[in-house]
Amino acid sequence: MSETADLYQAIIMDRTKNPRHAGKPPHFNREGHGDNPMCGDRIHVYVADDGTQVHHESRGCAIMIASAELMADAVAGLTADAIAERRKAFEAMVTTGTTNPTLGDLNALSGVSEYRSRIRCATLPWSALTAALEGAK
Amino acid sequence: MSETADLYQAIIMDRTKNPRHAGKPPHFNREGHGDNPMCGDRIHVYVADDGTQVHHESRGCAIMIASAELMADAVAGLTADAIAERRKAFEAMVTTGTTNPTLGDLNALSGVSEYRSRIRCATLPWSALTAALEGAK
Amino acid sequence: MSAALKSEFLDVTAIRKDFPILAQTVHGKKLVYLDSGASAQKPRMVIDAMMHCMEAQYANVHRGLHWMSERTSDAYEAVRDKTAAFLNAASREEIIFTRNATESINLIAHTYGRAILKPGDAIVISEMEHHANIVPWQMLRDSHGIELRIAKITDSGELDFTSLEEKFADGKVKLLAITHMSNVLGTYTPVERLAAFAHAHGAKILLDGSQAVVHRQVDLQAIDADFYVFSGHKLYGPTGIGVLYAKRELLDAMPPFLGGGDMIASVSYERSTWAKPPYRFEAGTPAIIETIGLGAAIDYVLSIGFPAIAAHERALTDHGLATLSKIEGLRILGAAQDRGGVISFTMEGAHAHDIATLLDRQGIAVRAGHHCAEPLMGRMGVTSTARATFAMYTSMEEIDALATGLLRVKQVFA
Amino acid sequence: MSAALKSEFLDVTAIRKDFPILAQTVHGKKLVYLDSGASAQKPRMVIDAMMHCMEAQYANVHRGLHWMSERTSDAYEAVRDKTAAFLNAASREEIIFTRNATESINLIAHTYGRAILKPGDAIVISEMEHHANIVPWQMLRDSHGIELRIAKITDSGELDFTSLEEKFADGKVKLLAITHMSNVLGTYTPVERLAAFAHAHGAKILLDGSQAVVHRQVDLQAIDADFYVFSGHKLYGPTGIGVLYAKRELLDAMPPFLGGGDMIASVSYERSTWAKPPYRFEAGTPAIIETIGLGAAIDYVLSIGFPAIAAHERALTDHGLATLSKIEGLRILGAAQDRGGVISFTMEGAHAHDIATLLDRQGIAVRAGHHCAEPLMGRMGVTSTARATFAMYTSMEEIDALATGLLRVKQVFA
Ligand SMILES: Cc1ncc(COP(=O)(O)O)c(C=O)c1O
Ligand SMILES: Cc1ncc(COP(=O)(O)O)c(C=O)c1O
Repeated sequence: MSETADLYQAIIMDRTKNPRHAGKPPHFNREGHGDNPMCGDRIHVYVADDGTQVHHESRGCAIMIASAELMADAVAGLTADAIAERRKAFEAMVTTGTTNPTLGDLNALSGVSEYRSRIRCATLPWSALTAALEGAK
Repeated sequence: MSETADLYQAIIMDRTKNPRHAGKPPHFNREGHGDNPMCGDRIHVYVADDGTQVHHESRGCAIMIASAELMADAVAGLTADAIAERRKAFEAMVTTGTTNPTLGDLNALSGVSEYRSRIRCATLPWSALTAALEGAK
Repeated sequence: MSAALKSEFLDVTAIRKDFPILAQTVHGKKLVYLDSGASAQKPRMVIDAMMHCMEAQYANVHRGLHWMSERTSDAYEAVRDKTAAFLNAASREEIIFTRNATESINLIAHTYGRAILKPGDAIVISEMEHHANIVPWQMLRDSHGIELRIAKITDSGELDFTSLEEKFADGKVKLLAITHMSNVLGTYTPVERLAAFAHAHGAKILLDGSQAVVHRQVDLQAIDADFYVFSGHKLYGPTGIGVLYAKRELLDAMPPFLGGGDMIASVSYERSTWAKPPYRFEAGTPAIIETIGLGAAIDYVLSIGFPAIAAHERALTDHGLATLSKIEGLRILGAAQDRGGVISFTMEGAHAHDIATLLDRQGIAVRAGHHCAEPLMGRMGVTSTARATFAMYTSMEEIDALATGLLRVKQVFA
Repeated sequence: MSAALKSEFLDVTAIRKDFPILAQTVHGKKLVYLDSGASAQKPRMVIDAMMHCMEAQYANVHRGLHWMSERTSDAYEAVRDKTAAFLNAASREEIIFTRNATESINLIAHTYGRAILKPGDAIVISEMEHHANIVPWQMLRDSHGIELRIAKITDSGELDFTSLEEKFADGKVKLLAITHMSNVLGTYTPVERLAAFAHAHGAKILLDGSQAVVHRQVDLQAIDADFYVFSGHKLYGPTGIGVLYAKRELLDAMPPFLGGGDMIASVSYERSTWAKPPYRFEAGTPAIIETIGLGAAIDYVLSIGFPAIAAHERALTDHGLATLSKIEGLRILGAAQDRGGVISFTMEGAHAHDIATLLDRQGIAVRAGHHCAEPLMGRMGVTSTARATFAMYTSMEEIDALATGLLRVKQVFA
């Protein structure tokens, strides 16, 4: 089904079906929430501060879940500043569709740029993560 | 100015400029009011019962004033029932544009049928007269 | 591909030619537009009527004495007659033009709701309402002390009359506000019975006809509806125009909604007086061009005829339900006895968003989300669904295309 | 006939070709449309944009994930950007789409008026307001205990600043709601000065831009306006679409107006939460096709350019005032220093209705009546007037035709 290859790449389907960071972890320092009122999707993000480990509880589409998974991979061990920077680069990439070598696997989501209303699915985990990092401990 | 002859016939212009029934009479038994909110025009009709003599105080266009004048001519001495009938015939005539021999001079107003928003100008005096006749003495 | 474009009831090929947009392609595929329940496409006749208005016969209405204004007023008011006849209202004065069904319901909540209903009165809605028939009543509840009660639906998506009777038991209910056809489940409600029920309990009935009016003949006098609302854009007409029907005696008692030109009898700083219905409820310059477009849409629908439209859509729905229910892992919401061409579904392992995007890639437009009926999603145990909706121009082939498309989605998510 | 179709500022002949309706005849005479102040005619570009939407790119907005819906949402939202730029608003979120200026003002009265203003607060309007800027405040006064004060105008039709200061003296005034250009007198109000005045007195300012926005560049940040409203149909756009601008901080604090789809963040029976501005104020399916038409109208106006439009209309107005004031027995209302192309007049012995009808017979469309400004009629000592209004497509010849037509009216009524 070639017409979907651009968006639903193997890595996205794999991480949606076999998430590695899903579920509430036994131990965490911060948490944050994201909602998409258009469809009722939601994500709750848990952050363990020591070396930034991210977990998520998600109810949403493949794009959102894969994005949460790839985000968790991508921010592991980063500082808050580095995460903020990565988020900016990620949002630019999914909006423009231009992949960015520094983003690694996250580039698998570049196809959403063609689906304006799906961009929000891809960025929702990052909003929730930001909420977690900005919220009180 | 031939293009106006149909509506502004000589009799209309004459009765507008030289009304015979204008002003509050010294003696009357009933009165009634008519308003056209679209333009702020208004007419107040006074009826002396004995033989139905109609006077009017009008603030309005040539069509309304001429219509009030011709109405006063046309209903002089008639019973309330006869007036109601005449009103019906008049309204049919100004709506359809088909003159009606029984209406005499009132037929001069048949041209308003072509100006839908002016029909109200021609019928307003009749509404005020009806209000007067239907109101309490 | 099955049955092709022929239908026993309609010449679908000919009808499709009347809708220019149906010839478009999307992602290089033929457009298969199965989102008419959100908004229908427009036939040439509607487009032409609006163009003609703008090119040859336009001016503001009601306030002008000149030819263009009088003719435009005539054309505008003729649509009021046409709409009254279309719904079999008792009189043209019972038809008020609004922006859409949403504004129509809000108008009732603001006027009838605030001036006639009293704090302590109750309003009943059902579990299968669109947000447009929930939120205005919540706002009235919160500002005006009205109680809002929710009548349950059954698992098959029909109104639960036992629950309805319970809600009415204490005699406080003054208004039943309920959909005539669910935009998620396709359920038609038994409106004659509901009107009789409400009236027997001393309540008025408001019907949200947004979906129903598109698919079957509505006879408001036979139903004995007190209020009825719909949007032009779902009835193959333009956006920006909606309809509110209310019985004359109700309108007469209702204060105005918005203030401004055209809705007044006279204005002075101390006190203004209001025009009679329907004008009392149409403040400012109305949607003239769109009203004329709505008139053309009604003409178009009537030229095809509801018997044919309803029969064709019945066949489409039967075919759709049969075909889709064969797809393993696909769950169709609702199974009302009396249902129309709305099929909402979920698919095991695939989120509605992903279904919609993958179908779109194949040129197939379906909707995904909560369909402005969040509480109903909760009731049905889902958070969102994909939804295909049918119109008079929908063909059997398009339903087969949907089924094929869904099998491909299944492959991706297998 | 004078100056002909040439203008120093505009190619009127070319512009007229863009407006198909201007080629029409009325009663066998060339249409001379001098009623643009009530509603303007539509250029080809606007008609084409609406047609294109209906023929090639249409679906409901915001709620769809499919191609047609996304593209239509993009086109709809692009008009928000365009409108924000057109008015020089600080951000696109400050632009709310309504049906017309009337609804925009009512929206403010219902939300800002009921939720932010307190009983005992006062609102000031002027003696030259349209009913749309009177009646909503009367309704608010009567339902919410707000005081309504009327600032006087001078005999020449300008705002009387002494009166305005008096009205503000006790510090109770929280809102000044005033026209940016009178639809009867043609007067422009000094909006920068008024905004500074209102702000210095702790009040907000709402400007009714229905007339002004058509004729000159409006820079809302330079004016420092709090609220600004106008209608698409006077700006060469379609009916059914209006604009409300409000500063972001005000919108953020305002509760919603109408409830329904699109304006919510989440809905549950107990409690719903609202979307952020501008969506909080746009309930239900918006006027999609009309918004796209408005976008084309803005493009069209900008393609001609306000410097040229304003200069051309200035010349028309000068010529109109000079020509008409030569007619004996004709009285022109208002003589503001800063005035635009609106000339209201009375004629000795001839009622405004009769003037309009007699002119119509000659193909000339003017308006007659109180122009939805009954209190202003009283202030000027008249009950109704005839009114000619000019647009970018108005030619000098048409003004001469009006003068000739009026001389004929005079003959009839001599
Ligand atoms: C100054 C002014 N304000 C408000 C309005 C109301 O505009 P609309 O009828 O489009 O709401 C008009 C036009 O009629 C106007 O000229
Ligand atoms: C059942 C129902 N009610 C109300 C509405 C609201 O219609 P609109 O958005 O045109 O106001 C819709 C459509 O969205 C609907 O399907």
